[in-house]
Amino acid sequence: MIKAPEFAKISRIVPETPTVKTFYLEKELNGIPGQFVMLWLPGVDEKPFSVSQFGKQIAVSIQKKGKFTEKCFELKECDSIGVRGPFGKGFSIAGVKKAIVIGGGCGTAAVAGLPKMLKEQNIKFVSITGARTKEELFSQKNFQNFGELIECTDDGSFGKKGFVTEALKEMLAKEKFDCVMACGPEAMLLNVFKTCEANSTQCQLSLERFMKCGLGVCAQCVIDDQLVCKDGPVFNSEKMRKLSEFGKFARLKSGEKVELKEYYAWRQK
Amino acid sequence: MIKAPEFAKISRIVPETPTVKTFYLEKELNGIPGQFVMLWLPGVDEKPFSVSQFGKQIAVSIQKKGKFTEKCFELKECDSIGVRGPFGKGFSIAGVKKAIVIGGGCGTAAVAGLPKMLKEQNIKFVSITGARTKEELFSQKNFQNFGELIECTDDGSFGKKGFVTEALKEMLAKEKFDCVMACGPEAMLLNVFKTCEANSTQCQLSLERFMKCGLGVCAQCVIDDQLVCKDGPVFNSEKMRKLSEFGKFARLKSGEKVELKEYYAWRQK
Amino acid sequence: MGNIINASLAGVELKTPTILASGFLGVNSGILKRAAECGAGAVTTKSIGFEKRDGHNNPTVFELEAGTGLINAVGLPTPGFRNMEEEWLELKECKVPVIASIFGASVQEFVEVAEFVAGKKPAMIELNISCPNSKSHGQLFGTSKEASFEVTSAVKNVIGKIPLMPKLSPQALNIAEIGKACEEAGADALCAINTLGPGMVINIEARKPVLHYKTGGLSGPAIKPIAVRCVWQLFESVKIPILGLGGITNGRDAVEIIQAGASAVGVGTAIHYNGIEAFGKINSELEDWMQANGFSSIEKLRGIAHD
Amino acid sequence: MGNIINASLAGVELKTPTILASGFLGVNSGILKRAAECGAGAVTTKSIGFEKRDGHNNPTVFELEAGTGLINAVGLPTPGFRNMEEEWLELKECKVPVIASIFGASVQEFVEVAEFVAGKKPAMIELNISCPNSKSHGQLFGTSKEASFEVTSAVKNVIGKIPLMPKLSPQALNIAEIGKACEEAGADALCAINTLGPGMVINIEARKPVLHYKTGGLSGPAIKPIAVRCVWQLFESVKIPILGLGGITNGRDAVEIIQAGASAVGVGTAIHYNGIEAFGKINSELEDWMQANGFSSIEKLRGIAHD
Ligand SMILES: Cc1cc2nc3c(=O)[nH]c(=O)nc-3n(C[C@H](O)[C@H](O)[C@H](O)COP(=O)(O)OP(=O)(O)OC[C@H]3O[C@@H](n4cnc5c(N)ncnc54)[C@H](O)[C@@H]3O)c2cc1C
Ligand SMILES: Cc1cc2nc3c(=O)[nH]c(=O)nc-3n(C[C@H](O)[C@H](O)[C@H](O)COP(=O)(O)OP(=O)(O)OC[C@H]3O[C@@H](n4cnc5c(N)ncnc54)[C@H](O)[C@@H]3O)c2cc1C
Ligand SMILES: Cc1cc2nc3c(=O)[nH]c(=O)nc-3n(C[C@H](O)[C@H](O)[C@H](O)COP(=O)(O)O)c2cc1C
Ligand SMILES: Cc1cc2nc3c(=O)[nH]c(=O)nc-3n(C[C@H](O)[C@H](O)[C@H](O)COP(=O)(O)O)c2cc1C
Ligand code: FES
Ligand code: FES
Repeated sequence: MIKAPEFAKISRIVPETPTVKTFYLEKELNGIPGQFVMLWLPGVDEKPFSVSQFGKQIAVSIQKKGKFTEKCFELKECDSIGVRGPFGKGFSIAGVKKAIVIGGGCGTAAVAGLPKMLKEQNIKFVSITGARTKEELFSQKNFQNFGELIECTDDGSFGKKGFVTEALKEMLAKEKFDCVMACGPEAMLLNVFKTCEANSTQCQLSLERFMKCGLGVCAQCVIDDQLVCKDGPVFNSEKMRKLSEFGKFARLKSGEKVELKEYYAWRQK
Repeated sequence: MIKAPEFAKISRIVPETPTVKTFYLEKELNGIPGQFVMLWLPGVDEKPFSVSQFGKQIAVSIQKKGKFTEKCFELKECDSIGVRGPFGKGFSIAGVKKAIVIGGGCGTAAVAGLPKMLKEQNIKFVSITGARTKEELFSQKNFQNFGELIECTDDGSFGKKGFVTEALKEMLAKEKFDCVMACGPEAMLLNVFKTCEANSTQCQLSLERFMKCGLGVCAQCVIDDQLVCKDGPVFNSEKMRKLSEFGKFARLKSGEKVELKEYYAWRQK
Repeated sequence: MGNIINASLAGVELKTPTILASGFLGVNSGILKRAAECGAGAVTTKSIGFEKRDGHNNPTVFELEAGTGLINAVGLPTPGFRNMEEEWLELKECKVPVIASIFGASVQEFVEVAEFVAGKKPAMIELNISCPNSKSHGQLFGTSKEASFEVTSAVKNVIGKIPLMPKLSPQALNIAEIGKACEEAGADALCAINTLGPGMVINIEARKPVLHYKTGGLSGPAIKPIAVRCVWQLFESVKIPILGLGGITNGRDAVEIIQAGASAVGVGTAIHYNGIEAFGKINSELEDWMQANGFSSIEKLRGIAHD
Repeated sequence: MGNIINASLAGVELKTPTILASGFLGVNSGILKRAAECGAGAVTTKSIGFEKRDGHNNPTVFELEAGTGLINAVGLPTPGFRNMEEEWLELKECKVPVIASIFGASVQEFVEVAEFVAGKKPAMIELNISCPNSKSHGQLFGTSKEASFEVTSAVKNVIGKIPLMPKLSPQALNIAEIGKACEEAGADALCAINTLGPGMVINIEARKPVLHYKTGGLSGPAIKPIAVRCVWQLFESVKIPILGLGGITNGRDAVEIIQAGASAVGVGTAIHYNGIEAFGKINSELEDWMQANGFSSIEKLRGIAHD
């Protein structure tokens, strides 16, 4: 665990899609898929990113979408970036025997470490990743190296056409699974959650909220009475059922609660 | 190691001589004979005392001689007293095969833990304790239970008549010893040191100075360039030879360096 | 039937003496209620300000490597006092007293926020006149006798019967005098202390201060001795009750600050170390200690180190 | 032949930038020389006062359980400035610069002590205007701009060419202004910081403050963020060099406070943790870091976190 941000050298940068790059950082850290680190660019900001690979080096996949991530994209190999963490609760494999792993968009990064772990624990699983279009699919090897991968694109430019949730529905209709583990845009997660509930299947969903401390003290990331940074970011079905704000509300930097639409509009600025 | 003073219950008080009592404190502490603790009476003062027994309980023998120790003598069983420590370097048995243990006056307390340790390590030894008169000898069992004890009194009221150093000289003349381990009034220690030097025998002497921190930071207890509380209180022959102030000077509470006589006169007040 | 750890602060009855410190968790009613369920005797909202503020960029809070606590410069983010209707409504259901913490950049702002907030009938209003992380708010007031007096009496004037508790800064050169000034101005209780400093941590590889705001207040175990001293000095100078906080992490810490003179105990950084369960832990350790040492009430324990 | 960790403070050349802090070890010449042999670039005497003082009763210093450092109220014991002839004679043989720290209860006392001490030709005189452990000495001066100015200029007047270095208090509400006032009064360097607080620790079983003086200053790792902030603010407000201290325990700490603006680094509480060998440890870690990061001199490292 790194408490105060430490500087880590970027040993490798792998472009994944036009808007996603994977950064390998020279920092030994151990953790569980679903946990995240705070990445710091001095003078700019500090934001949470899921770790797709722990160990002697760590890997994070960053999607370029705003001021912070644009600055990240300017970094080159041998540059350094601040890291602290890992924080939060990752995915739990307790009692899981047969799972579906789902990654949507840059949420794919948060589940990219799962296939290896599941395989090592002899847990059966199928993976589904989705993106708007072919070029935006990424991290295939993290999934294919350890099991079956179904890829979906909104426009049908690769793999299955349509949202990941359609693939999910089909699979749940055919076979029984213990647990669905997913990360992606909240609209997608809401759909995954509803699908699982309708099929009486447990799920673990990795949520996202604007974060400040990452430590569970400031409650910037609060959803109902849960702290996404500490109680989550991964929540199971039992907890999800109690989250009245999920899929509906989030908080701006001021702490003000607004509808998700307004939250995203603010993030876009 | 207790950093900030903790309160310890006095489980037993054993009167040893008209001016010495042994206090057993309910505090588990491990250490080496020669190490000391700081005992604290709230609102009064805090002073160093050698530990004559470590373990589940610790034992300290206190001689009534001033304001602080008078207050100690008012304590009853079940009262409590503050303790921190143990501090300093104790006696070393490295390489010692045959030793003489000497305790003079209340300095007997500082060496009272040695016989047990020496016996356990299969090191041969003879003990000598001394006091002005018969009633002032104490702690006999700590010595007799583990080996031979020669007792001396200045007035001959018990055991050998004369200073412990005479007994020491006789023994060194007869037999060869590796190491003399001693604690007592500085005048006695000076004599022990000279005797050992004359007989080419190593010694380890436990010194005493007025102490404040007990931690090696304030240098109140300094002798030349050595801190009695941290480098000592036990010093070996090599170090003793370099101490120009030993047997001559000590420091008052203000830090002022004065002759031992003046130091004792001040302590008496 | 009373319990030995029942407490009371300026007439506000508390089931337990541990109160959630402002700035911790107090963003919404959901998490405040959870703190109450976990054993908090009362909960304090994140300080509420005049206008909507985002606070500083990240990093805003992190743990010091030395294990001495947290450093933070969150920078008083707030939706603005008018913008929290829903939270107020939901807070009515909270099972423990809710303390509303407020701040302002001027006496006028303090007064307007206080008047509005008083209308929501919180159990108490806490005046944050001691935040070290904003240029124009906070510490400026809390380190001056005159300014502390002025803002306290101005706010007291507009909040009716709701008890008022200024929160003091450990940076004050004479906290006893500041406390006295607040008491004279009509304060019903005092809260001590806010974060210490500010301090600064530089990442030597980045060659830059880590906090985006550069400096930030210290909290946690490192500041406990300062908090205990402040409560001690206040206890000797004022008659109104004191909410003591700063590094209180376990039952022994609570006993210590109560012996120094606190009537109740604030809990903040302990939540980082022990989660929201920090309240239950402190409460039960406190109760155990009191039982083992023959104290039948917090009131009897309070201030005894002065005797 | 220079070494990359050579340093200089107001014209005083230092083989290493680590300076023994006042109050640690500096009671006699023997132990000061030992500190020099262990790597201290300069050594500071225990603060020397006007009249013989015993200081407070024990406990005067102990380590905080939380591992955050020491708390002390030694209370400025001193043989009195006239009473130290022998030490002065022996200090002439010291192989590193000797800084004489002095204190007084009035400007007049400061001046008399300074004038006498200047006659002994120390490398530098440190003005302790920031001790929190005595009612009439220290902090009182160091938290007021006017008083700091007055005592600094009065002393400067009587000590001739010997560089003068006031030691500042972290309790000052605006240390940058105090530093500026000292600079204007003729100070050649500034020392920051003295111990923090005061604080208090109560033993809850004894039901009493542990320090005999009740309150005491905090030192060690817990206060490092405050020290770094103070040095940072002074660096932005004055041109004279700064001796930075407060919790410096390893090479990285030294780099941090130098990046904040210190020209040299004081070492105190680290001696408790690592013995007198603390100097050598900090020096070699500092040198290693500088080498690994391409810094060829302390001067180049100084203040770079401000860029
Ligand atoms: C636990 C956790 C893990 C995360 N892991 C990753 C990760 O592995 N990789 C990664 O790229 N990001 C991840 N994020 C998001 C990341 O922390 C940043 O919030 C994100 O990268 C935006 O940063 P920015 O400053 O560049 O953009 P901002 O300026 O904050 O946002 C601008 C753009 O981002 C979009 N956007 C931002 N947040 C969201 C959102 N919540 N939902 C939909 N759109 C959004 C906006 O619509 C807009 O297009 C994670 C967040 C959390 C809480
Ligand atoms: C490492 C160490 C271990 C110690 N262990 C013990 C111990 O086990 N038992 C014990 O009783 N004391 C021990 N002492 C001494 C003890 O710490 C006190 O200094 C002593 O008990 C006096 O305390 P007081 O306040 O009662 O007397 P004070 O008021 O300090 O002294 C008054 C009387 O003590 C005599 N006295 C004090 N110090 C000395 C001295 N150094 N030499 C000769 N006479 C002196 C004076 O002559 C006078 O009679 C030890 C000291 C040190 C440094
Ligand atoms: C992240 C953080 C945010 C804080 N925000 C506020 C605040 O908004 N208002 C306030 O009065 N105090 C605030 N404080 C100070 C705390 O309420 C408390 O006084 C301080 O942290 C000391 O207590 P502790 O050591 O238990 O944390 C904040 C402290 C932290 C660490
Ligand atoms: C036991 C002790 C005694 C001190 N005595 C003095 C003193 O006499 N004069 C002084 O200027 N500072 C004194 N100080 C303060 C130190 O010189 C230093 O400023 C402070 O401890 C912070 O540095 P550190 O964290 O490295 O110890 C003392 C500190 C301690 C702990
Ligand atoms: S980001 Fe602070 S509590 Fe989650
Ligand atoms: S008593 Fe302080 S150094 Fe020995």
